[in-house]
This record gives sequence, structure tokens and C-alpha cells, in this order.
Amino acid sequence: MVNLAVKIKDLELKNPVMTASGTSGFGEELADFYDVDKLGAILLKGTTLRNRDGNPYPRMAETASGMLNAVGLQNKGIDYFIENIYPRIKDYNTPLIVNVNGSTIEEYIEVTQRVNELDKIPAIELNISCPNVKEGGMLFGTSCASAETVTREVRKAYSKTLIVKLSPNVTDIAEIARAVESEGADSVSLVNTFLGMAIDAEKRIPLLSTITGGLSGPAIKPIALRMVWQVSRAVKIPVIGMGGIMNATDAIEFFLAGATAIQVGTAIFRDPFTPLQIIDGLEDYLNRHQIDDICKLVGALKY
Amino acid sequence: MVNLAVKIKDLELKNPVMTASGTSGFGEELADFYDVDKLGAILLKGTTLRNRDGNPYPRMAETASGMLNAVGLQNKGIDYFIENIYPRIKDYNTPLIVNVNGSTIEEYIEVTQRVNELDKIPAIELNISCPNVKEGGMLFGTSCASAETVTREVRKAYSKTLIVKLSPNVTDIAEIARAVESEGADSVSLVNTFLGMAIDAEKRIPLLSTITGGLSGPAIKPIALRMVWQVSRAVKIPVIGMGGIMNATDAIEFFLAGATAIQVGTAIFRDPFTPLQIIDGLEDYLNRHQIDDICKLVGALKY
Amino acid sequence: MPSNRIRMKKNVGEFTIVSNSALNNTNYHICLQSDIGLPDIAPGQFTNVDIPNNKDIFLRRPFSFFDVDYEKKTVSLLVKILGRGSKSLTELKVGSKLNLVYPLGRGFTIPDKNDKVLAVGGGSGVAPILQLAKTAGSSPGQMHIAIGARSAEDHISIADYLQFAQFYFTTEDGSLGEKGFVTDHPIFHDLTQYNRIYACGPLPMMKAIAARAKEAEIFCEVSLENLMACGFGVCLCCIEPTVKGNLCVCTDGPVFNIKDLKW
Amino acid sequence: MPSNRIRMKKNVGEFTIVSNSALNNTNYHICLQSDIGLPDIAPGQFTNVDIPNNKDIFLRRPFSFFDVDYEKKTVSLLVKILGRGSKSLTELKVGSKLNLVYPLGRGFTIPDKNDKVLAVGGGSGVAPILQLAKTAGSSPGQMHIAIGARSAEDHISIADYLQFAQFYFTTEDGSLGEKGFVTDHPIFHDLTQYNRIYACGPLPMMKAIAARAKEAEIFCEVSLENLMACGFGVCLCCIEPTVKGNLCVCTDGPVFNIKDLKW
Ligand SMILES: Cc1cc2nc3c(=O)[nH]c(=O)nc-3n(C[C@H](O)[C@H](O)[C@H](O)COP(=O)(O)OP(=O)(O)OC[C@H]3O[C@@H](n4cnc5c(N)ncnc54)[C@H](O)[C@@H]3O)c2cc1C
Ligand SMILES: Cc1cc2nc3c(=O)[nH]c(=O)nc-3n(C[C@H](O)[C@H](O)[C@H](O)COP(=O)(O)OP(=O)(O)OC[C@H]3O[C@@H](n4cnc5c(N)ncnc54)[C@H](O)[C@@H]3O)c2cc1C
Ligand SMILES: Cc1cc2nc3c(=O)[nH]c(=O)nc-3n(C[C@H](O)[C@H](O)[C@H](O)COP(=O)(O)O)c2cc1C
Ligand SMILES: Cc1cc2nc3c(=O)[nH]c(=O)nc-3n(C[C@H](O)[C@H](O)[C@H](O)COP(=O)(O)O)c2cc1C
Ligand code: FES
Ligand code: FES
Repeated sequence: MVNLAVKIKDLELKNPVMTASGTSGFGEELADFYDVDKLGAILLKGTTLRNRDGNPYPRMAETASGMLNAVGLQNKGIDYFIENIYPRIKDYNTPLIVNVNGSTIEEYIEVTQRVNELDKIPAIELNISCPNVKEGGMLFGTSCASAETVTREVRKAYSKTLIVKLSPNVTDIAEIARAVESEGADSVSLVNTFLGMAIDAEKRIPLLSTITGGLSGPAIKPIALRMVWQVSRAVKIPVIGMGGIMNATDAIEFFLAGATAIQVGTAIFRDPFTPLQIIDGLEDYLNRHQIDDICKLVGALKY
Repeated sequence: MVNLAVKIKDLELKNPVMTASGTSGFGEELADFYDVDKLGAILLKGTTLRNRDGNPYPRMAETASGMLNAVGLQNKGIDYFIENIYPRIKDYNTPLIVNVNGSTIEEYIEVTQRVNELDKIPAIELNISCPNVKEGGMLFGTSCASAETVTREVRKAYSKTLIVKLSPNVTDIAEIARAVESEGADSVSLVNTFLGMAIDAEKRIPLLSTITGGLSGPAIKPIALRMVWQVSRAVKIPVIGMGGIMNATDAIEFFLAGATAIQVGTAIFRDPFTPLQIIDGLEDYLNRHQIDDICKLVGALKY
Repeated sequence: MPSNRIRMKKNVGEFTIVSNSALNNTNYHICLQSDIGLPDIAPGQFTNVDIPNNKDIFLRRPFSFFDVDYEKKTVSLLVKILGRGSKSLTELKVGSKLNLVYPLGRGFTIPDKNDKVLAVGGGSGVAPILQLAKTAGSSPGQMHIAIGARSAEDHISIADYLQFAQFYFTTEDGSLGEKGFVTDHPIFHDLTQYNRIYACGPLPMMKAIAARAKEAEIFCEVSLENLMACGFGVCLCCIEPTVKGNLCVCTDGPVFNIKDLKW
Repeated sequence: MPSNRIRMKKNVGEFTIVSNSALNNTNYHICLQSDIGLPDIAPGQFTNVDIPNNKDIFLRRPFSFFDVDYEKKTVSLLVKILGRGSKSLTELKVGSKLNLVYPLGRGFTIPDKNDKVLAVGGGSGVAPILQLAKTAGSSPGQMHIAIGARSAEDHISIADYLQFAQFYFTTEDGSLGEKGFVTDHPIFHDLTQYNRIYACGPLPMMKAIAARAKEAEIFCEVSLENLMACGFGVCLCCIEPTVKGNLCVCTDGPVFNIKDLKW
């Protein structure tokens, strides 16, 4: 038997495979296919203080080995979540993590405070990297100063595990990671989507209503992997890696590069079973290589 | 008849389709397949002051819809180029552009000065964005201050068309573009490769001798396109677009996003005829859409 | 119904292509067999199909169920060649495998024996309309189906469905049935004989029908074809603005009552 | 030679698969026909093949020419299943198209009638070795070919080549010929009878042979299989350190005289 359990500060995961925010709804949609309690954790869809309609249609464009999205944090707000959704999902036997968003620091703090009250939410992921909203979002994640400020303020409002989700749209992501670590982040997760664009050449119009959107999927994996590698060598807190993970081999690459856990995003759209296949694949890999604990893979790249 | 000719400052191109530096050798290799005089221009392989062996093997890894390279500017130095290669290729009837590299400002200047003497080289592309060398390279291209300095000094040493090639590994590429424009660049070309990484999960080793390398190919197209869009709206000088262009449709997307000309890189490895197919495809598109001049497509995105 | 019917609400599974043939100029009929039992599949529901033979395609492509045979464990799709993915599907050989996410979305409200129905199909939109008639077990007196196409060659054979509905045809070039758009057909002159209208097809067609139904105050459901990434409600890419806010076409639809739409 | 021989030095062209069959456990023989004439192709030269049926593959894959028939306009490849691309190639159906960049690289120095040759092949490396014998028009007295494999089932039939060379076999499990690595074969005991040695196969095998040839001061050419992106000299990814600096295996090789290598 191999050990797949990992710890991110106080957050205990039975396995290191989580579903990424915005790609797995509230877990219920995946529960139509299988028992979601098998997942390491579920990152709930991005939540803001108030209802957001998100961006107009079209919000999606297929690209080479990837896709662009411009959802823009459509959600019904934290109160609706607490009253209507939380009661339905709170008894899943897997950690539920709220992905917290805001356009101002105050909004981030307010959402965090309310989530802090929820017994069955052991952690939040502070999203300072959404490229699809006009205010806030990625802007917080692209300078050390603002990343520090928002992390510091949210840290004060939150007593459980605080994960900060980083934007890849920066010159030096390790620097940002160090900045949020110094302000009390318990973990960093990366990467969010890359700002990209797609055009309909025949109609000469952008394919997204917002012109630009966030690129995800296997296309970005090499860059995401490099960033996880850089960040994991720059900080002491655990790193959660993601970006184009489609199968167990991809996941293992992220562990080797320094991730303590991983998230699966776009792959779920192709096949909702991907996270479970990855869990099986990790177990198989460890057995084949006679490694008894996934933790021994973390940062184990030989170079 | 449609017009495909474009001008980049004093550089006249019979068509806007160039081959990208480091992906088309010195033109001679393509001449084994077809008449290279049909090309808009040939960007010669990156050249430094002195001989460089480049990085050790392995230098290449395939990724989803793309590849990583870690060539590291292997070349025999500018003197060897002038004595041995230039005489062989100077009579091609298409502009030859030297891609100038250095690890110090002095090296950039020295290479530029020697190229300035060469009658048949109407332009240089100043590469401040190579991610595969330890000193210089990308470092010059990731801060406004250093991008400005190197552009200013090279500008003083060069009287013909000066193109500055930008790195995409930055938070705000438009800012860098404005910086080099203000120091006298006649054009900016973008993007160079994204810093990425690939791992052999079974052997637990990096696939590149240098651990990280430069990502190119269709995978990066959405990000490259977004950057061309941002930069072309930020500067007045012509923008040369590249990054994952595989066919005429891709090329048209770059024109619509604001590029005055484009370069074809990695696609050449898949099919050396790609640049010619793109030229034909552009002509076809313009005819179909009854547009008489490629210049009318530049920045013509409706939004 | 066989007892080995699948029990999970939604599934991902391999199907084998048992036939793949051109119906006409632009439409193909692809019949797929499952190794395991099929879940209940309602008219208007769809499947998200992995396109195996095209390097340039990353996401799945959604297609409505055209027909379901629970005994033979087969489903069939009506595929209209629109772009790269649909084209690639039509090139697949019999015997090759296709990976499906199924069944997805909410189908049409099945009319009952007392309803007087007008169902309108355009392009590949005829698929769920025909399945609706078959599933409802309607009769030609009770259900009228109007099918529009560009030309006679774009129409598919409806021989198997004559028992379920009375058919009316239009073509833009007049080569079959009435000339013009389907909404130009005389049956639209008096809609009051119907208490239900269904439509599936190009957006302008559905909008025109919705406008007429609204005017006549008749129950009307339409099936939308918004671009989708996941097909099962997690990506929020397929949204349609409705009176209830942005809803997902893949889970709240694809079938919508027009009173909920902002048309 | 037909007069419609292609004139450009290098070409990109479509070929049709006329046969694709397993030779043994791991090797396939794929025969490809061109619509147009073939250029001259020398033993040791290769082609860079676009893999059409695998979504996960972006770059071409290089394969040596195993055989060339200028009259029939066919070339054939010997494909050993190593990973995803080679596997996908072996699954292609007769009649399907394959896009080739060809001919690439520099082949072996063709021995002349006075040369006494030892040629050694391992794995798919037998392909260019057999083509070398055929092209040289050598005789069994003049050319000795040693072929190594893991087991008898990994050996391919050399019946067509018996007229050109004397063959020696080794297998690691002893199931055919001598037991052990090919370099353990007795013919290696005395190399002085040869004035030329050629090798193509796994790197350790070629290095062992190169060491023996160097020791015995015999002319020796080996064919390298470095990873390639372009195959025609523009990407500089396939380099091999040599006494002349980093050279491209795809243009300066794949065949190198061992005196130039830093082995
Ligand atoms: C719920 C649902 C059910 C469907 N049922 C059927 C069916 O039964 N039969 C059938 O033939 N088709 C059906 N479709 C449409 C089908 O999904 C598209 O034709 C297909 O995805 C096109 O893919 P492609 O790769 O061929 O086109 P692409 O190459 O991706 O695109 C070609 C062009 O068509 C446009 N396009 C692609 N998909 C759509 C779309 N959904 N709406 C508007 N424009 C689009 C693209 O923007 C592009 O301009 C259905 C769609 C949905 C959402
Ligand atoms: C000039 C030349 C001639 C060749 N001739 C033949 C031939 O005639 N017949 C034949 O079967 N093969 C030949 N090869 C090797 C062939 O190109 C590889 O087997 C093939 O590219 C593997 O692709 P794949 O997608 O199957 O493997 P992948 O899935 O890409 O890789 C599988 C594993 O093999 C490793 N690998 C892949 N290619 C190579 C390589 N070239 N060297 C070392 N390790 C590698 C990968 O790193 C990976 O670990 C030749 C190669 C060269 C350069
Ligand atoms: C449709 C879509 C919606 C997303 N929404 C969110 C979100 O609400 N919050 C967030 O932090 N990340 C969001 N993301 C980013 C993903 O969580 C993930 O960081 C990114 O997609 C990279 O991983 P992948 O390549 O595995 O998808 C979204 C991604 C997609 C594709
Ligand atoms: C193998 C390889 C070598 C390259 N060498 C250089 C170089 O010497 N100088 C340079 O400015 N860019 C170099 N590039 C970057 C390309 O010119 C181009 O900017 C990049 O590959 C993106 O375009 P593409 O996606 O079309 O390849 C190289 C790219 C590759 C793949
Ligand atoms: S397609 Fe993903 S939510 Fe509808
Ligand atoms: S493979 Fe590109 S130079 Fe050899």
C-alpha cells in the first residue's frame, strides 16, 4: 500500500488530486458521474461578495491543445452560496475549498469572513489571478505590493488554511510567491489562466465577447510546470500545481517539479473522470517505482 | 491583383511573410526545398560576437501543440558569418535580417556595428528576449530600463531599420514596447519563446539539458496574439507578429490584431513550405474578401 | 426495457460505430453501439463527442440524440458538416470507437395524446424533432412536423416517421414542398389549432417561430445550440440570458420554454 | 532510372501506404508509394514523417529508408515500436496517406568491390544496413553482416539479401545464432580481415563497435539517432559534439565517421 495523503498546513487530503476552481462547479455536477468523495478536494467555483452575471456570450474559444474562457466569475454571491448551495454539499466527505474573489480588498475580506464561519470549509483559495474581470482579479496578482496587501488583510480575517492562487501573467512569479508567503499564506496554488485572445479570421471579430480571455489546457503545461519549479524553490510553504494536467504522467511531472498537490481543470471538460484516473495512475506509478509515499516524489527531479 | 507589399520603416518587403530567426538557418536550408526569393524576408539565425557552442544535448522536447528548445544561440560568431556565410547568401533576392544577440551591451553594439557595414543586410532584429542563455538575452527584455538602454545604444550604432524582438515573459509587454519605441526602435517583433519546462516522469529527469527552455508553436498562439493586440495599440511603430503561426488563417488573425508583417517559426519544422502556403493563402483571402491591399487588414479587427 | 440499463445520471463511455453514411449533401447518419446498457434518453437530450481523428480539435462536440434503441444498445446521431469536427466524424470508419459523455441536458416536454402539436425542424434540428414524435407515439392527426431546408437534396428521408406525424416541407429553392423559409409555410397562417409548438434549427428560424408563438400565446419550446466546453454544467461557457439570469444551455437546456428566454 | 525523378534536393510530399505489416514482435514494414518520381536516395538517408493519426504528436518522426524502388516509386520503412508515434504509424491502414520530408541527411560511404566490409545492425538499425548491402551490390564473400536482437522473434527475414552478404546472428537469449550481444560474436575476434566497418543500432552497441574499430584502426561509420525537430538543418536541436564542433545529425549525419566523434 502506498500513501497518497498529503497535508497543506492544517488541510488534510486523502490524496493530492483536487479539481480546479471554475472547472468543477460545486461538486454536484461531478457527482452525476461518480462518487466525489474519492477526490482529494473540490475547489468550488469562484465566489464574490455579490451576484455577478459574468461576461456576455460567447465566453469560450477552442485553441490548439487548449481553450480560452471569459466566464468572468459568474456566481450568485457568497450569501446565496451559504444559504442555498453549502447545505446541499457540506456533507461530501472530501474537503470543500472556496475560491474567494473580489474587486476591492474589502470585498475579499468580507467574503473571507463569511466563509470563515462555515464549519465544513477547511480552506480558502484566494484568487488574485482572474484575468476575466475588469476590476480586481489579476491586477492584485501582478504586483508584489498589491499581492502582499490583499494576502495580509485576508490573513487577518481567516484562521484556517489560506491558499493564494497566483497569476502566471507576470515577469517573476517566484517573487510574488515569496511576497504572499511573507504575509502569511499557508500555500500557493498556480497557475491560473494565461491572458490570451482568439479571432474569427473570416468574420474579423474576436471569438470572445471580452476580446481577451484566459488560456488553459495542455498548451500551457510547459510554462505552468516551469513556474511550479521556480516557485517551489523560492518558498517554503507547499505549492499546489496546475495547468494542463490531463493524466497521471502530467501530474507526476508537477510533483517532481515541486508540487505537494495538484489540481485538474480543463481536462475535466474532456473527461470528468480524469481526476479519478489520475489518482489510480499515481498509485500505479508509486507501486511500479517502489515508492511508498507520494511525498517522496515532491521536488524529486534529478538534475 | 492584390498588394502584399509592406514597409517596415525603410525595409521594403514584397510580402509580409518572413521566416523567424533560429528556425530557418541562413536560408540555404530552405533553398534545398524551394526558391527562397519568394519569401518576404529571412531572419537569419541568432548571431553573437564570438563563437558559441550553444547548450548541451538534449535541446528539444515535444509538448502539446508545441515544442521546447534550448539551443542557446549556437553560432560561429559575427566574423565567421561575414567571411563565410554572408558571401554565399547575399545575392538572395529577399531581405536578409540579422538577429543580433549579446551578453553585454558592448557585445550587442559590436555585432551591430559590423552588421551595419554589410550592404545586403537592410535591417537587424535586436534579440533581447532569448530565454536560453545565462547572461544577457531575456534579461534585457524583461525590464523597461534595460530594454531602453540596449535599444538606445544599438540605435546609435545602427543607421538602417532596427527591429527589437520582445520577450513574452513579462507582466506588461506593451510597456516594454513603448520603452524601446521611445529609444528609437523602428519596429518591434513579438513574441520570442515562453520559458517552459518538460520532465521525463519515468526517469525523473528534465528533458532538456538546461532544465528550462523556450516554448513555441501553436500552443502559444493565443497569448502571442493577445500580446500583438496590446502592443499594436500601445505603439505607433509597425509590429511584426509571430508565435504559433501554422497557416494563412493564423497569419490573418495576427494582421487583424495589429501586425504589419508576420514571422513563421516552428511551423517550418513541420513543413518548410509553410511560409509559401501562407503567402498564397493571404492572396486568396484578400481576393475572396475583395480587399486590394494587405495593409487594410492590419488592426482591422471589429470589436 | 432491458435490465442492464445504466444507473448513474451521466456517463462517459466508448461506443462502436456500426454505420456511418451520408443521408444527403450535408448530413450524415452515424449509428453507435454501446457494450453496456443505455440509460434513459429523452428527445432533445444530447451527447458530447470526443473527435478522435483530428489533431486540431481539443474539445468535444455536442450532438443531439437522433434515435435510441435500448434493445440493440444503439444510439444514432444526425451530423451536419459545419466545420472541422463534424467533418472528421463523418469520415470515421465502421468499427472504430467513439467516446461519448451522455446523456446530457434536458429534453422537450413530451406532448400527451390530447395535445395538438406543431414541431419545426431545420438543418440537423430535425433529429430531435423526429425523435420527439417517435417517443410521444403521436399520430399524423395530432402532430404536424414542418421541415425546412435549402434544397430538396438537403432533406432527409422521413419514411419511418410517417406513422407519427403529418409532414410539411419547404425549400429555399422550391425544389421540394413550398418555396421559402419554413416559417413561410401556410400552416403558420393559423397557429390557433395548436397548443404546443416545438422548434429546433438555426437561430433565426427559432426566433421567428418563437415570435409567432408568443404572439399567438402558445406554449413553445426551442432547443439552443450555444457553444459548449464541458456539456455538463461546470464551465459556464454555454450560458443564455433568461428571465432567471444566465442559465446553462447544457444543463438548464438545451430545450427552453420561450417564455424564459430574452428573445 | 525513370526520367521523372524529382530534381529539388529535398522535398515534402504525400505518399500512399501500399502495405503495413508486422515483421515480428516489435517491427513493422511500411511500404509507401509516391505519385511522382523519387529523387536519388542513398543508404543511411532518412525521411521525417508526419504522424497523422495521433492527437498528442506535434513534430514529425525520423525513419531511415529501408528500401527504395525507383520504378514502382515506392520506399519502405522499418518501424520499431518505441513510443506513441512509431505505434501510431504501425496502425495506419493501407490506402491512407503519409506526408514525408525527404530525402534527408548523408548516407553511408558506399563500399566498392575491393572493400572487405563488416556491417552491424541492431534493432531497427538493420534497415539501412541491408539497404547498404543491396546498393553496394556486394557479395557474401565481400560483406559480412552481423545482426543482433533480443530474441529470435525480434529478427526480421533477410532472405532477399543473402546474395549480397554473409549473415551472422546473435540473440540475447540465445534463441537464434550466438548468444549474447552482437559484439560478442566471434567475427569480432579478428577484425583485421575488414577494411570497413558500418554500424547502426542502439547507442551502446555502436559505441562498443566504434571502440573496437578504433583499436583496430579500421574505417568505421555509424548512424546516429539523435532527437530531431526539423530534420533538415534549421533548428540545431539534433547536434552531436564532434572534433569539428557541434554538428547536426540531420545534415552532417546521421552517418558519421567515428574519427570525427568524441566517443
Ligand atoms: C445541444 C446541442 C445539440 C446539437 N445537435 C446537433 C445535431 O444533432 N446535429 C448536428 O449536426 N449538430 C448539432 N449541434 C451543433 C454541433 O455541435 C456543431 O455543428 C459542431 O460542434 C460544429 O463543430 P465543428 O468542429 O464541425 O465546427 P468548427 O470547426 O468548430 O466551427 C465551424 C464554424 O461553426 C461555428 N460553430 C461551431 N459550433 C457552433 C455552434 N454550436 N453554434 C454556432 N456556431 C457554431 C464556429 O464558430 C465556426 O465558425 C448541436 C449543438 C448543441 C449545443
Ligand atoms: C536519422 C534517424 C533514423 C531513424 N531510423 C529509424 C528506423 O529506420 N526505424 C525505427 O524504428 N526508428 C528509427 N529512428 C528512431 C525513430 O525516429 C524513433 O523511434 C521515433 O522517433 C520514436 O517516436 P515515438 O513517438 O514512437 O516515441 P516517443 O513517444 O516520442 O518517445 C518514446 C521514448 O523514446 C525516446 N525516444 C524517442 N525518440 C528517440 C530517439 N531518436 N533517440 C532516443 N530516444 C528516443 C523518448 O525520449 C521517449 O522516452 C530513427 C531516428 C533517427 C534520428
Ligand atoms: C472555464 C474556466 C473557469 C475558471 N474559473 C476559475 C475561477 O472561478 N477561479 C479560479 O481561481 N480559477 C478559475 N479557472 C482557472 C482554473 O482553475 C485553472 O487555474 C486553469 O484553468 C489552469 O488549469 P487547467 O489547464 O488544468 O485548466 C477557470 C478555468 C476555466 C477553464
Ligand atoms: C529551435 C528554435 C531556435 C530559435 N532561435 C532563435 C534565435 O536565435 N533568435 C531569436 O530571436 N529567436 C529564436 N527563436 C524564436 C523564434 O524566432 C520565434 O520567436 C518563436 O519560436 C515563436 O514563433 P513560432 O511559434 O512560430 O516558432 C527560436 C525558436 C526555436 C523553436
Ligand atoms: S458547456 Fe460547460 S456549463 Fe454548459
Ligand atoms: S533536426 Fe533540426 S537541425 Fe537537425
